[in-house]
Amino acid sequence: MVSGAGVPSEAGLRLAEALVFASAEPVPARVLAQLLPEGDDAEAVLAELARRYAGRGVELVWVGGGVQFRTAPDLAARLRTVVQQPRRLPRAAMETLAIIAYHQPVTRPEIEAIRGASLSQDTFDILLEARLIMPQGRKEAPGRPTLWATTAQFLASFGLDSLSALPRREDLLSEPLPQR
Amino acid sequence: MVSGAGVPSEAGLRLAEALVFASAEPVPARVLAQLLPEGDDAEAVLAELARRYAGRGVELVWVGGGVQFRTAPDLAARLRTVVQQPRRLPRAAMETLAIIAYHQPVTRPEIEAIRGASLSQDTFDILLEARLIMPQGRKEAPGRPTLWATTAQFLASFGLDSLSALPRREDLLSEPLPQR
Amino acid sequence: MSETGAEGQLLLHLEGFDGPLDVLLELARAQKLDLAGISILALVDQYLAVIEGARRVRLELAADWLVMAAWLAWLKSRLLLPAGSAEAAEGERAAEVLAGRLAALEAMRAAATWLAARPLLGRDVFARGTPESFVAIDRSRLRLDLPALLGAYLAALRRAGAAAHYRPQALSLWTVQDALERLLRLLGSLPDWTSLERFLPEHLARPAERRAALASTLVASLEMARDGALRLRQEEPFGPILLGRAQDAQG
Repeated sequence: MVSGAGVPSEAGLRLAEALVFASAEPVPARVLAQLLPEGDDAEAVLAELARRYAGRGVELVWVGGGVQFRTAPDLAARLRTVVQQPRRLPRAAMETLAIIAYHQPVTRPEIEAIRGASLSQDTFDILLEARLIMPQGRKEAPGRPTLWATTAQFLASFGLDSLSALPRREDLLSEPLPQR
Repeated sequence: MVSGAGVPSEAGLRLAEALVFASAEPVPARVLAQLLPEGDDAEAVLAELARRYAGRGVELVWVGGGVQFRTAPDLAARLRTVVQQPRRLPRAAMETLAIIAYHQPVTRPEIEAIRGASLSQDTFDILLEARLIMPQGRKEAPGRPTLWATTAQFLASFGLDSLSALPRREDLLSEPLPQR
Repeated sequence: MSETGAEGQLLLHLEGFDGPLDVLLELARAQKLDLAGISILALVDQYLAVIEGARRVRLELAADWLVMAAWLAWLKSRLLLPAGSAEAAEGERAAEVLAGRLAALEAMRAAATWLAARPLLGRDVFARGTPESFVAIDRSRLRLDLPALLGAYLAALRRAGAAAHYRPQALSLWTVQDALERLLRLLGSLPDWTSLERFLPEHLARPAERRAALASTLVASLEMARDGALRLRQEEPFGPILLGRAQDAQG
């Protein structure tokens, strides 16, 4: 199991194990060599250590010019814990969603007119990907533009029973808006 | 070697080994329990793992309510030459830390009363920087002084499973007085 | 009682002490290993001797050393009184408090020593140098809440309202020409002396549109009456206006 350098001593193996474990960086054989007891060959010690750890939950691997302990790759999936960190909608997307919710079914030019700003495709795509809006027929007008409406997913996401659960526009506007 | 819970499976041992190895913090048994295969008892798995690592370069220890792998204490001197080490705590800081550990939660004036000396800001800063102490509310007394307590880092640093692992005050005094 | 030599030594070391209690503890240790057995009276004498010695060398001794010296002098005076008096009992209690404080500090010093003797993480024992994290952050979900939605709606309306220019809405009103055509078409098909309202177009939702149509129809009927195309009658002021066919048409 070990080359001509002889069988590594248990003391050498313990030291190598501790050193590799505690090091922040991969440990090159020459660094280990400085610590090992007289007569122990660093390469041989590491080879024997790797052999002892083979098949275990943690394995000794050669990376970046040194050795490091790594958890066995087949266990990664079982150890993984997923932390949900939901992101917020960008402001433009939230405004667009609100306008669609209150004015549906509504065309894109109408949304732009209400927001007083043009609508980027990105903003639209975010809402589509999140399945918050959907096309709902076409308007009988020149060019027959697509009408947009909110989805069942929209109601679920905001905890609404139905669209009528949205506060009425009049209740929302405590102050009169500038006339359009 | 194992209690009535049955012999831990090799799969369970590998998983526990990988989990504890990978974690930066001590792993509580209940966290391991969620990952283990059906029929494996977390305590039994950890006990067997500790048995297998006993006497090796890396050992399994119970600290801060969980288990952690640590290098064997007898290797300290040789590892220190390679692994960076923090500076020693001055005597005043060590005494202050002991007072906080035994009297927590405790105010600064109370610490000063026990030591019979004022507490320098330096001493306090050293303990705070090392994350060994933390504020824990305020005392319902005139001026509402801040109460201080030890941290999980304190338990981890000194290898204590919990505060109850500290020797009882009576036992401390019955031992011969240490020389200063 | 401290010898001159010992006193000198202590004096030299005064700098290294963290306060009077620290010195008292050191003096107590020199007496006995067991704090319970020390003589408080002897301790007081030793402390006072140390302070006296220190003051001979350095006058600017820190206040807390002197406060402790004064208190100990008071304690000594009480301890020397014959037992049984109230003052003597007071002294006994104060001596007990002092012994208790010394024991408490001694315990904490022992605790510090106990802690210091333990293998310290990062100095004597080392944790894994390269911990691995198996925590995956999933940011695919959206954080959606109603207040944000409503806030966004209001923000959009306000911004758009501020930017919009005033543009009067074009109303499609019933013109006199429309009314003339409708009167001509309906006049023959309706009974004689029919109310003016009956000649208004249907489906006029807005009051403004209804009023405009009424006015246009009245103007058109006056126009036609002047031409002799129809007759108008009103029974009373503000009563219904009735339209009749022209007399020649009646035959």
